[in-house]
Amino acid sequence: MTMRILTAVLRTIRNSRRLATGLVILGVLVLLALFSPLIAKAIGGGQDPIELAAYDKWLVPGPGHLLGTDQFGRDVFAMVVKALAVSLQIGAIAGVISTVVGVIVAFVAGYKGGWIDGILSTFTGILLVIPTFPLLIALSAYAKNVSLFQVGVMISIFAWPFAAKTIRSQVLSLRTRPYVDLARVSKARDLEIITTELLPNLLPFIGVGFASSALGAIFGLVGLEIIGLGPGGVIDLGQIIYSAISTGALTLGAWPMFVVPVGLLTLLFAALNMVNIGLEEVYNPRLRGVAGE
Amino acid sequence: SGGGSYSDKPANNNKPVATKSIQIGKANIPVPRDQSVIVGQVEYTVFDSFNGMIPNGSPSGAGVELSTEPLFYLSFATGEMRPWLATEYKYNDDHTEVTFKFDPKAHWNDGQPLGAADFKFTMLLLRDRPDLFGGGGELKEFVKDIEVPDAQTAVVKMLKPGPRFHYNFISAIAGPPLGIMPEHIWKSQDPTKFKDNPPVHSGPYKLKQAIRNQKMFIWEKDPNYWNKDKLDVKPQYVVYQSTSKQLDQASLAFERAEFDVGSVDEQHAKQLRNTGYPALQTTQFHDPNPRVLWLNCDPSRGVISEPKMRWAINYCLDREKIGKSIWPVPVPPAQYPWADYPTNDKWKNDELANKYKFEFNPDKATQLLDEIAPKNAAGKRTYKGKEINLEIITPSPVDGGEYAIANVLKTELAKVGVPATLRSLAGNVHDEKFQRGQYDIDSSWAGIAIDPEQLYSDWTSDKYQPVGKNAAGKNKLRYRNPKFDAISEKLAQLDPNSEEAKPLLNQALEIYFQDLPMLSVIQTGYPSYFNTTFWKGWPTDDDLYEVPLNWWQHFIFVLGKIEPTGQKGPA
Amino acid sequence: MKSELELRGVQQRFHARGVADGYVTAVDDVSFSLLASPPQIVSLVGQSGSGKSTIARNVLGLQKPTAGSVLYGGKDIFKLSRAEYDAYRRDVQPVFQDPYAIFNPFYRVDRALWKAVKKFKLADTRAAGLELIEESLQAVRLEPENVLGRYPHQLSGGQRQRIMLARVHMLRPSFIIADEPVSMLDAQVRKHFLDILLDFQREHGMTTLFITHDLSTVYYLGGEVMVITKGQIVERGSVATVMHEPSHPYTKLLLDSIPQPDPDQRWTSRIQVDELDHLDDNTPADTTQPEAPII
Amino acid sequence: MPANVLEVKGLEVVYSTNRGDVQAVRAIDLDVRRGEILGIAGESGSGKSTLAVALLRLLKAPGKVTGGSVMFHPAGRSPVDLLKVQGEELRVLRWSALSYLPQGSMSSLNPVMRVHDQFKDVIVEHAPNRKEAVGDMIPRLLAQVGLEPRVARMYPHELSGGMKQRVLMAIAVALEPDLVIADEPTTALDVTIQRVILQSLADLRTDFGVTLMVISHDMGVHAQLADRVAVMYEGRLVEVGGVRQVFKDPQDPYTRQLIESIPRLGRKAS
Amino acid sequence: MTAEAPPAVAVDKSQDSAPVSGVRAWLSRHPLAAYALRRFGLYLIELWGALTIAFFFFRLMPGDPIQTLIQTLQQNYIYNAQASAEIIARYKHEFGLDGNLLTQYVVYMEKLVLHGDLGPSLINYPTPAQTVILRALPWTIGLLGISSVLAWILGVLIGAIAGWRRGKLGSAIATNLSIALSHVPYFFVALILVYIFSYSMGLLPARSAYDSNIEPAISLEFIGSVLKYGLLPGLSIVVIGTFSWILSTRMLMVPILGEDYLVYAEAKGLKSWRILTRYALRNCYLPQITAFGISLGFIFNGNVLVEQLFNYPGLGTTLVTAIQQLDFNTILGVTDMAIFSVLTAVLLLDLLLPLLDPRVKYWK
Ligand SMILES: Nc1ncnc2c1ncn2[C@@H]1O[C@H](COP(=O)(O)OP(=O)(O)OP(=O)(O)O)[C@@H](O)[C@H]1O
Ligand SMILES: Nc1ncnc2c1ncn2[C@@H]1O[C@H](COP(=O)(O)OP(=O)(O)OP(=O)(O)O)[C@@H](O)[C@H]1O
Ligand SMILES: [Mg+2]
Ligand SMILES: [Mg+2]
Repeated sequence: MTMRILTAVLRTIRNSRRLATGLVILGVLVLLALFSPLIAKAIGGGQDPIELAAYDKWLVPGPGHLLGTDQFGRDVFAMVVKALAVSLQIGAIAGVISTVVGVIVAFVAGYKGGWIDGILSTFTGILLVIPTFPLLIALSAYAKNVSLFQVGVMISIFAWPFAAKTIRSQVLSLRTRPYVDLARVSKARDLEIITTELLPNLLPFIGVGFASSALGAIFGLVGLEIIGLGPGGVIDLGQIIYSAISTGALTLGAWPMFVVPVGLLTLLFAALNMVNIGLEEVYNPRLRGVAGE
Repeated sequence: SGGGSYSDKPANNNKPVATKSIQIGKANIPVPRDQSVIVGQVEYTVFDSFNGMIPNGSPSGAGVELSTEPLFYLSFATGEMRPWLATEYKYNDDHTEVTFKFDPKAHWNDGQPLGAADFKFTMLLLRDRPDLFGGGGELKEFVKDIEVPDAQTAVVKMLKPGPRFHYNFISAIAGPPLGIMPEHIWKSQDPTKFKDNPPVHSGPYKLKQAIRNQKMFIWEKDPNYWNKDKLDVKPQYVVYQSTSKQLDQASLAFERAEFDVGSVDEQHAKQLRNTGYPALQTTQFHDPNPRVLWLNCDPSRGVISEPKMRWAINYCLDREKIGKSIWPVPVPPAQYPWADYPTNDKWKNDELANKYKFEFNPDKATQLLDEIAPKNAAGKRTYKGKEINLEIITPSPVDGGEYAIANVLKTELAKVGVPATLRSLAGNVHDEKFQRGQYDIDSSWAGIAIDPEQLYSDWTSDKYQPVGKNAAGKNKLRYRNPKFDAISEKLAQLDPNSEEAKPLLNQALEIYFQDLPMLSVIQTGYPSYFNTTFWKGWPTDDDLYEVPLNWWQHFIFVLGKIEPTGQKGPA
Repeated sequence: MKSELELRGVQQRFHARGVADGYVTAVDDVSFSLLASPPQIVSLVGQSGSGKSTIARNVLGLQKPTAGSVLYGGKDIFKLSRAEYDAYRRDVQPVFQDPYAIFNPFYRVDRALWKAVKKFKLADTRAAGLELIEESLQAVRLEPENVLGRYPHQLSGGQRQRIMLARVHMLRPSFIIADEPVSMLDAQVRKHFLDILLDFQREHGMTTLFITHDLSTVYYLGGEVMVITKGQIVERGSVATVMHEPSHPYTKLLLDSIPQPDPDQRWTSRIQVDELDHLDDNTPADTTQPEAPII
Repeated sequence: MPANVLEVKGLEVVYSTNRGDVQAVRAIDLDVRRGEILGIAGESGSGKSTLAVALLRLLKAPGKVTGGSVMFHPAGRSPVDLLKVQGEELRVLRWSALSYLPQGSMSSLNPVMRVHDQFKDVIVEHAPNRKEAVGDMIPRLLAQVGLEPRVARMYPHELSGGMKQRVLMAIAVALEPDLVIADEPTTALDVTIQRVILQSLADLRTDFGVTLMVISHDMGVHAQLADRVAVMYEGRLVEVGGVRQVFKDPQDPYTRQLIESIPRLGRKAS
Repeated sequence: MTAEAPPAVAVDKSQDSAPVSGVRAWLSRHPLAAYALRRFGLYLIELWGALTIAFFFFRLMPGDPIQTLIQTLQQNYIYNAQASAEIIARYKHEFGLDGNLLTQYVVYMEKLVLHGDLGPSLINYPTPAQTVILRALPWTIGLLGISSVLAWILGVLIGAIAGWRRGKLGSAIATNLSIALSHVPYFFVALILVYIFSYSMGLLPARSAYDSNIEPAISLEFIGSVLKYGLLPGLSIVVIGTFSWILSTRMLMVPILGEDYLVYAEAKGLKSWRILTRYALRNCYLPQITAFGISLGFIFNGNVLVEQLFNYPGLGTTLVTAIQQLDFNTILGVTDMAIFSVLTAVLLLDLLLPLLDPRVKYWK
């Protein structure tokens, strides 16, 4: 099964340049994030380069500090690299949780149908229209000391209905496919049909759901931080950008503090978007060969 | 490393190196620019109400300060106490009676006389209406009755000795705790509903206009001001306006002389100075609140309730570094929990300060920690068998100074084996936790005190509340020490300047140093920024004729001293 | 008794708002039975939308009829015990209409065969299973090496349909329910396919319910035929009788409409158009609405 | 007026795929005579549709015409090579001279436009002088294919497959083109409706004198409708001849095989 | 048509030809009315559900909000007096926080439904929250409404063209830009615009909503000023909004391109522009209308920071202020408002779409 998925993945990648590009960019970003502790160490040379007052403040970029230092004398390059890791983490956490919940709800609702579907769909519909920002605040007030993970969970609470909604409509259309009937006359059980027949075909939609939840979470985090309810002790890309904005770093000439994290985020979005579009191209035969630019 | 700091050299290449002339921008105000002082301020939410007795019933920092007056002004800069609405106060010998004399010239800005009757009306209203802000409380505790023998004399009869009762009417930094209200206006009103708009106050300015959508208040000079002889303010208008949320935008507005006061931050100010901007004047202002760490003394919080732990934390504080690199401007370290104004010097005791020397010394911290919180097999410090972990909170945003202080401490604590979590909490979320004692260390500021006993009186056992219950603005430290209680109680009955008070104050200070319920970290320097394009004569470091020197109530004295430069506003 | 599949007064209605009484009746009081022995081929013909596929789904237990019952060995198939259900599943197997959608595009085509082997415990070892599969593929005249390991989109429609046949060949059910198995195939492949079905009947004793709208294939297969229109069976009998002496006007119309592949037998009469026009029936209107993306 | 509407010479079409090029149409020579119904037969994948779209210049990537010429002789205009005309010239030629009857039962009509507007489109575009007459033209054209005037006000999804196909037929002849190319006009329809459509197609020729090129894999259709039949096999034209000749006396072995393999009533499996 | 079989009971009923009740018969004869009725019922359920969830979310906040609130306010005024029991009791009542949760809920809903009353605001006590919100609403609708609509129109148009002319350079640029930028938050762009147009060039104001020299009135001068001040914040929403609509429209457009009716339109010899607008675009803008309705909700969410950045006196700024002061009635009010407007918009669209798009079945 895993082998098969792997080969299927490879096959799809081969079929779309956009998908491949997206994955490569994503891969590079993840690698950068994975090695961030090492990079920070190398920059600091024994000292923690993002400790407050590690260096003089507002140093211009130079050989010692590739991107200069910020208003607290932290090395911006080290900050950015570490922040990238945090942003990726929150995206991954929220993406995974909301996708998993969304997929489960979507499958239960879409496959079972009837009143279960009625209730679940109405509930998802309700959650969808509640603006999340105020509720996030209420929620973060609950948690005593929010960790990155908890923030991820909180954001997911409001993100899953999106995934659930799109995937449910797909399940509805897929469950009447002849191959589902074939599975049924081959004595497959509901759960088996869901996991082996429907799930793989929904990968692109799940991928889209994952990507948008992940992006949502990365920005949700910025929002929380701006109102002071972010997770303690970590810096993420949004926070650096926000800090660059509020200190007016751009006019001070400290452009790397703004441009580099914005660039990284944009790259991340672009990569995720490319993966999404690529997946859709590959899976949607109508788009195949048509969508390519 | 590096090629120096950004603001060392002109950062914006499209700008000339030294601007000798100022590009005057068009300020967004509806009154003549050259007759106005424009003060850059933060956010306002209330524009149509000036009733301070209900929640958000009145805007703050919006210039209301220019139209309200205390009975007395106290300048921290000079130590001078200026009688204002009142000409004097006088206690009887056992401090159970205090007499206020009002200035016979005083009248409200609607022309009605201002005097003892208004005073009595206000005090009794607040004493008897505990559902009003400022109501109940001190007044209920102290005021038995108020006699008004003549229109200018009010005699407060007290239930118990109250040598500090007049503090309630002094404007020291902010407004006085209790202001007085015109009886003829309020008598017939429901104080929980009345908006008092436009406000009938006294003061050199009257409200001209409050523009909600512009977040702007325009105050106009009152031609009939009662105290014109003593104070003749120069600007015809004072405009309080929200500035841009981005510092670069805000400082650009300053650079274009769209603001006279505020609206620039230190980093951008530095840049302006370096580019030769001629109209920026920076004056240092010490906040009367030093930055402090509140330490929770409640035993249920574990190791933090140990004085030795608090000393260990003290040894982990690198005050020099914080003062030099963390705070936006260089500031001195603090040892006393009050500001380093000359006025306050009389409360100091160098002998004690030397005995309990504050120094950055992680080794000493380690020693103390090993005594009370030895490491367990896993190498973690434990207290009473439990691994320790401190919870640090702060109301400051993550890019704020107090957060940074806490962050530095957290790093140092980690080095001596004390893990800690640090969270910045928004306004009320913070206050909730703080009041309920759900924290170990809170990085914020001390309260303003005219004398130390004002601080101490909040820290006594009778104000103690267990963790989880709201300490209601008092003993948030959850500090309990019977010896300290006794001294504080005696001090409360005494004039702080009296001879008897002196030894008691020293005793209290020594207990404070031993137990360290609150750790002063640095004296807080806030630079104030003035633009000299339209107005000159602002307070300077050399001639600091007034504190606080910008938008607070004392600002009227600044407005009385400045002069127009003759610069005309843009068309 | 076990070897009988019987429909008794089967009725299937669907919600359809917009229709006068809120329902369409796709299958209306249909009764017939299929016998396992002697093996037979029973065809069900009717135009599009007449309810053929719905009957197939009822028989296969994929859709519970709203009234009436489908009996297998005398018992309602929706009330079978576990063991009986297993037997029923084993004995009644489909060949579906659309060779393109019958395979899950995500998997190789072998999976459909392997799944049958595993679920119905046709073989104990992998090798035995593979042998079985190859044998069945050969039986439907497919080269195993041309098929195994391929993805559905790499095979032609005819090949795919034949894999479904191979599956049936492997399972050897008593009943094959074949819903328009040849409508998408071209003439040659179609003939080929029909021959295999006939083989199955003859050599493996399978009974087939053959559903089609194409009378010429019915004719080719022979056996029994039922003509259905608007959910009702209007005529039944042996192919020869029905084809040569149709009694119901609808059957006659159907027969008349087949274009004879002979230029000398061109139609001479015209048929009236309005008798065929129904504004609201057949051609399932395409409901495929692209899902609005969420921004 | 030349006797041939269309003269195809050496037409070649290639689809490039990632597994190499597919020669879908190979060196086809074919004449279409004015006023005839020419049937194109052949099994699935033999290149019938490719030929049609190439002639109509609707070939999309990865398909490419790699050779040949297609001379088109519209009445009252000078002959053109259909493979060479471009842009505006091609656009003008379309519909007024060369129209198309797609296998449209499902999806060739714009689902969000009323039938009326889809008629009007072509008329406004190609015969602006007849704009005023649209109101009369449409019911007349619809009646021609046996539809009531109210059909004009309907949306495609309100029509049955057979009705849609007839609407398409009416649109195809709206401007009395020289040649109509019909690709599998009846494949998705029921036999009964198919018969009606075939009748109407024959009527079109009688009433409008258009030349029809009808593509179908159903030999029965050709037998019923065509004057001449061309048989394709693997992209080649293996036989062209009068309908009777092709059916009764097929020359090419493939044609013979094709005709033999048709299951037909009256010939049971042995 | 739905896939499930009707319950057996229903079948039996119609079989013994018992007279169907009048209303049901009428409804089955008027499917549009039946649909509208059902849809409206669902709307009410969703509205109620969403309002209820929002209410309980806020009320289940830990601690005692009113106590904290008063405490904070007192500190603001440097009143050192202890919050008296009277103050607390008084404001608990004022803010609808006395009694158990269920009573609070009933009281809240009753006031909301019967009087449209959201309770007093805190940021501007004792002004009712609805007044505070309504005061800010016109600005938000003006700024965000107009720019969102503009973004939608531009995005759908450009997206359609980008899909239509796929393979061309311009289309590739638009597509790839959209891919990169469609998820960038508005305020990033706002910042850059401010930096360029306001900071560097000094062309446009970056603060407030109109020139304070001008009295608000229906005058050309005032409107001009509002437009000038709204240009930068509006533009930042338009830019990013457009990108994301481009992307989604293009995604809808591309599969349409393969549709037979487009090939047919081409064969008809129609002009390219006509095919694009009358054939392709008309088939893909309808789902985008629904999407727009749903996206309305995010106006309340996502653009908060833009308003904040420009000190714009709209709902976003109000929301942030309310959040900072934990003004629950106002936060909840804004939330309720967002819920109400999104649900209503979607309801209206659902009722209107069957009229606009002949394909949409109203019994979907
Ligand atoms: N799941 C369903 N929901 C609602 N209506 C249905 C459903 N399935 C079938 N129908 C309706 O029932 C009727 C019979 O459909 P069925 O698919 O059985 O016809 P058919 O004879 O198989 O047609 P075809 O030859 O086109 O396959 C049609 O009117 C159809 O629209
Ligand atoms: N887009 C394409 N890419 C690659 N090959 C194609 C493409 N379209 C058609 N072909 C190939 O070209 C050949 C001819 O296809 P065409 O569609 O013309 O056949 P046809 O005779 O119309 O068949 P049918 O009767 O099935 O419609 C086939 O082998 C087909 O696989
Ligand atoms: Mg069917
Ligand atoms: Mg074809």
